[in-house]
Amino acid sequence: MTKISYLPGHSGSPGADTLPPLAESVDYIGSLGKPTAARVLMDARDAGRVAIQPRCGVGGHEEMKALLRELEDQAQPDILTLTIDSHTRLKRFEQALRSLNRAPADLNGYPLVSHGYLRGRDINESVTAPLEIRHGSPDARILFDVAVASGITSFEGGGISYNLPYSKAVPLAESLAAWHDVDTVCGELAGLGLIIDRELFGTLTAVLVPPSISLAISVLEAVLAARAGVRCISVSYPQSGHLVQDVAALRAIPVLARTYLPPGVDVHAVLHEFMGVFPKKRGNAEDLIFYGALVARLGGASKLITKTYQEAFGIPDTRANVDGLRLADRANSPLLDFVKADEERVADELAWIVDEVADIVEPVLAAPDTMTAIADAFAAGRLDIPFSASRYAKSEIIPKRDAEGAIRYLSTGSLPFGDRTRRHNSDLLKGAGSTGPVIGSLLTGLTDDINYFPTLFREMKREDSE
Amino acid sequence: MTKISYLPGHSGSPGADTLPPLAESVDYIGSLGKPTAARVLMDARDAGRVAIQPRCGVGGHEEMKALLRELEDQAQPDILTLTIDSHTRLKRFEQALRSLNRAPADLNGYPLVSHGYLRGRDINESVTAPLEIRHGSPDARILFDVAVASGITSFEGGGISYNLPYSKAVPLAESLAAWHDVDTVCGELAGLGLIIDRELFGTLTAVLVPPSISLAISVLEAVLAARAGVRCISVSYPQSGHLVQDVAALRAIPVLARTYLPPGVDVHAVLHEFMGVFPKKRGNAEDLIFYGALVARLGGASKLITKTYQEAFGIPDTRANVDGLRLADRANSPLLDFVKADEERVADELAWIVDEVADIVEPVLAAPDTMTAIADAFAAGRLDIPFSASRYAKSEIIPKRDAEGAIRYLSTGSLPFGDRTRRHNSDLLKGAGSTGPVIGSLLTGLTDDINYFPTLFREMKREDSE
Amino acid sequence: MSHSERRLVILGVAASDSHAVANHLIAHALRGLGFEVENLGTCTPVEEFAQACEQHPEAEAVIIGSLNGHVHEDLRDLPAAREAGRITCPVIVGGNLSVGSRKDPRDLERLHDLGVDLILEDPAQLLPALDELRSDRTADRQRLPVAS
Amino acid sequence: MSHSERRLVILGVAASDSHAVANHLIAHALRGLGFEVENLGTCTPVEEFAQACEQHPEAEAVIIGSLNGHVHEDLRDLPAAREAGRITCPVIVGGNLSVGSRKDPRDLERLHDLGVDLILEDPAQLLPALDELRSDRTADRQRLPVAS
Ligand code: B12
Ligand code: B12
Repeated sequence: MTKISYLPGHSGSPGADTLPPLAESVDYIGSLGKPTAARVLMDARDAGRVAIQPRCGVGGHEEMKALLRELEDQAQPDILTLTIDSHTRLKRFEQALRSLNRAPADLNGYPLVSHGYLRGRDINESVTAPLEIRHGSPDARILFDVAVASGITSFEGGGISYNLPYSKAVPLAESLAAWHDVDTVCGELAGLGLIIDRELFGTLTAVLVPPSISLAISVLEAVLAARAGVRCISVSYPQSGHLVQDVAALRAIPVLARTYLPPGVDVHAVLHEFMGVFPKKRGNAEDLIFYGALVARLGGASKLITKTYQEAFGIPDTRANVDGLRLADRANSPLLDFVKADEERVADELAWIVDEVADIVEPVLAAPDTMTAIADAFAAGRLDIPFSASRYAKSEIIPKRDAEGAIRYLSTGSLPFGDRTRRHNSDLLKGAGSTGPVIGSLLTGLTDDINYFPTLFREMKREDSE
Repeated sequence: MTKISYLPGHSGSPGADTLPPLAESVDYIGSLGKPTAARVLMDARDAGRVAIQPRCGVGGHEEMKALLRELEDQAQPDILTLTIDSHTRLKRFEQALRSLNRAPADLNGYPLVSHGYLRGRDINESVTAPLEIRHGSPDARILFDVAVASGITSFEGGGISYNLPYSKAVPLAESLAAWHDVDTVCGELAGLGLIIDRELFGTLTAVLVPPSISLAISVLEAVLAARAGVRCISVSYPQSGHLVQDVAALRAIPVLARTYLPPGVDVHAVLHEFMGVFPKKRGNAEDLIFYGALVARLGGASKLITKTYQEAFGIPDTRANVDGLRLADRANSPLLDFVKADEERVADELAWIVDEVADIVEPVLAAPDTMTAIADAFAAGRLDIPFSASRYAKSEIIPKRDAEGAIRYLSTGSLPFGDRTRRHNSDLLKGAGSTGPVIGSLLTGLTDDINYFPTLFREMKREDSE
Repeated sequence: MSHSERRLVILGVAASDSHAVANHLIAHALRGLGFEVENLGTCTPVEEFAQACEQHPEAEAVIIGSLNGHVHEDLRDLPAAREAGRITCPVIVGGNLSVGSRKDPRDLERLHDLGVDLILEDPAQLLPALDELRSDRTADRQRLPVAS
Repeated sequence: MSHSERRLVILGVAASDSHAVANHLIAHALRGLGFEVENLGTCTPVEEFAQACEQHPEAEAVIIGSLNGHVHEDLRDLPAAREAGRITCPVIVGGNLSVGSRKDPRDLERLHDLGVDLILEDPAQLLPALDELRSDRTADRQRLPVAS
């Protein structure tokens, strides 16, 4: 890994040509006088509150600094984000640099590699909260090195979760190997006394992802990360929109961690506020934002990644981002202790989720080489995700919302589910007005499920009601 | 009443010299093409949502118009407010006019009488929501006439609730008579086909008002109003800050209406968001705003009057007012159906409240002349409020928060409570660490209770912990 | 302060203002400290303060609260009452001294211009302020403007 | 459209963009309408579209989705591919066509400048648009720019 870790910078990167040695970066982080992301997460969990974090990234350096400062000034998020642009994610550094030079506002994120680690440090020093890099890179090694050199203590992604939703033609073996390298450096850093928080992107393709798919893939990535030496793992889960299901899924995370991970690893549950099609009307979007935050609280999440009322339209402006953070933070109110989920139903749902995850992951973990087993399982459909961006997942499984809105499996594809699970899912879908996988109605049913919230808020009519 | 109804304008009022006949104003209101406040309240109740209304009033006419337009544009409140300045409330029209001419920004509300009804109509026409006049006038007759001529369909106040908290030396007999005149004109207007919503100011002195005091006084005012012909009565109740108590108090309103009012009167429960000492930190103030709105929903209120995060500092700017409205409206979210109060405790609390109210109001209603009986009862302390601004209430009762924060009676003064009620109150206070009415500790205890929310949010230390 | 000496203050809330709570508490607290408090309560015009001063020439101070933002208009007659020699003791004002949630220090200056001697934020400042005013007075035998 | 005639379109998502959902649904829907859909999926550079055109000279249109705001940079090579005669059929673009939540119509003009023929908002507009483009083509036997 040392070879990769100090890869010479790519052409055009103003500051990345020679990255400092790891130990220097560890010292630098110590000198910053701010907590690591891992520490912030631990403190939040101890205090029983949900740490709040925005999504945010713009192309220009000064613009990025101004954005973070304003977010911090106006909304005091616990952790800040550098969202990386789509070119950099796919190692299209040349395109990133061209946009940066010509029209930085055309970039949908901050091209950290192009800016280089000195600018990364400059950003780090201009805010008091620790930073996380949020991206979507099948191969994030260069980006990771620049991030560490920038003194950034949290890094999102994983060999499955940052491949399948984010690229078309990167074989899983490649992305798993690249992320193994990242995780190995995290292990080295832990040896040097610096714990990097590694968030796994359980959100996947974000749209109608069944909880057991999200959690199963996170379990596999977490096992790999822990083996490589990672000591702090955040398992993110995308809000489905169904209260009991979401609370159960979040609470399943510590249960799964106890089952599948060694004890020395600190695991946090993270909720990603609804990642699918957002309602357009501001009030409706805000209802959903608050609801998500409340779900995070009820599910015992350590952290919440927020959305904004502009979600349906495009990358939000700063003001909207501030408003989203503030609104979400209201769910941390001490006045809301009386708000409870239905504990019995949560326990029941949790048991089913844990069983489904076991069905999915245990055959893979039983194989001698986990990385190979993962790639093979995806090729065979024994692991799968809906709406894959990549050729390397089959997207055979068909999700469907039940009558109450929870996400179930209309078809379990080639997932290695037992009869019990299969029956449970089809029982649950009985009330959902599903006529089975007939092609036309399947599409309208799917579209309705995708547009669940705009429909719930009556911004749209159900297609199948026409 | 016709004499008073068309009182010649006072000196200096630009537009009020000759008010139009009632019938003309009724026609005018019909021509506005907007619903009355009474209709908006009915629709909200039918739709199961809480109508939202700001407090807002500034001195200048154009400034007032701009304020309302911006509130409507940004936050779409269901009903808008003209808050009247303190001079006008006390018929200090000369002082109001002087400030208006010299420094309108020095006024803490809109001096409608000084501006005159033509400007009132101009305001009415510039927004689509109906308007309410919110003030605090022991004798509101002139203001009411100008309001009706302005086409305003909701008018707050009452002979007790707009006297005792709002003036020092107006005998109750006078204010009751003045408000009888207002209510009588409402009856006339109902005869002409226009229902005026008459909101009673159950908030009273706002600080540590026991629910049964607030509701008892509203019952008495409501009985008088209904007798005078009022057909739509909003009973407002000030959030105490204790969930079960507040939900029970709001739900007691329809119960009390069925017991004490004739069936033809439409009665709405209205929550005034916490009216006491507000927390100073924005996030804490916002927590309280949202909590109040949730309480209104759980209590089945037809309407909520909002606060802003600037409450502790002064009259809010427009932006803060918009933010308060938007935040409160989130509690109307369809996603929060799962949030419930503890129904058993609410039912228990409600029964006690209704009993206490009965103890207080029934002796008064049994007397031959209700208005005289009210004035006599206040003189004797059989009716009472804490922290009276007026000499005509004894303020003998001493409120105290119990261990959970609900407002109880530490001393019931001369209220005609039975032993059962008295015992219940002292039982409830047993856990509250109260050492009985020793003067020094009484004051610190009271101060802690007044500063309940700043203390809860740790903006302040408890005085009695020093 | 020793319990033998008699100290009296005149307390009240400005003319257009009915906020009673702080007034109740301040009266209680000063009485607890041994003061005699002539509490005129809420909605008290300058004229009433002047009358109380005439009745109580021994008053150490007139203490006026104002919360509703109208203090300037409400104290409009203070210069006249001063000039006429009807209010000779120091005038202390406290509360929320302008309309709006952003405060401009010029609004406090305007109060000094009206003849207010001392502007306090916290009722806890009253006792030390009264003590200081009294020692100033005994020293100078005349009213001194005191900066806030 | 009669079921006998064969109609083929080339579909894909722009080079830096991995948003797959609309792409899946549009492919389904067009197939449901009887089209043959050569779906290149997400992250498809102009070069890949050009190759597909060469393989399928009968293609009625290239339909490109872009959600992530990068469409201009992602279609940067389109003019060259056009000039080289590698993409001759109409190019239709839809999705979220700039970064940010307030949209500037000039960003659509910039797309036309790159050689995009038609910009659509709603996938439901695809069928009528394809029909119209085809009748234009049969009429003129040449590609016409079509305003959006
Ligand atoms: C309770 C309350 C009421 C009650 C008062 C009941 C009663 N009779 O007492 C009711 C509901 C009736 C009411 C009415 C009005 N109120 Co009011 N009210 C409040 C509220 C919520 C709490 C005040 C209170 O009792 N606090 C507890 C006591 C102990 O503290 P305090 O009064 O804040 O005083 C502290 C200091 O100011 C200081 N202090 C006070 N007096 C003095 C005097 C001296 C000498 C000293 C040294 C210090 C001092 O010490 C106290 C302790 O720290 C405040 C907002 C808040 N603070 O949260 C608004 C507030 C004071 N009210 C306000 C207003 C404007 C009104 C109205 C004019 C209505 C309107 N336009 O909105 C009317 C007044 C009508 C009139 N004629 O005056 C504004 C003042 C605005 C401004 N200055 O810009 C406030 C700030 C609310 C707001 N944000 O708009 N109100
Ligand atoms: C799901 C989702 C994701 C998933 C995608 C999973 C996957 N592989 O498909 C994940 C989480 C991976 C993701 C990632 C990113 N996303 Co995204 N994502 C969304 C989200 C929430 C829903 C998109 C969706 O699936 N909708 C359902 C489908 C059916 O509808 P649609 O895609 O909106 O398309 C409609 C129209 O645009 C149109 N349409 C679409 N394509 C075409 C094509 C043609 C020819 C026609 C005619 C019409 C058309 O028809 C559809 C139906 O009306 C949207 C926000 C939203 N809408 O609520 C953001 C959004 C599209 N994403 C956005 C961004 C920026 C990203 C990222 C770059 C991360 C970032 N910087 O924030 C990465 C992309 C990385 C990359 N390399 O591209 C932005 C785009 C911003 C902008 N343009 O200003 C959005 C708007 C979110 C936001 N507000 O910031 N995303």
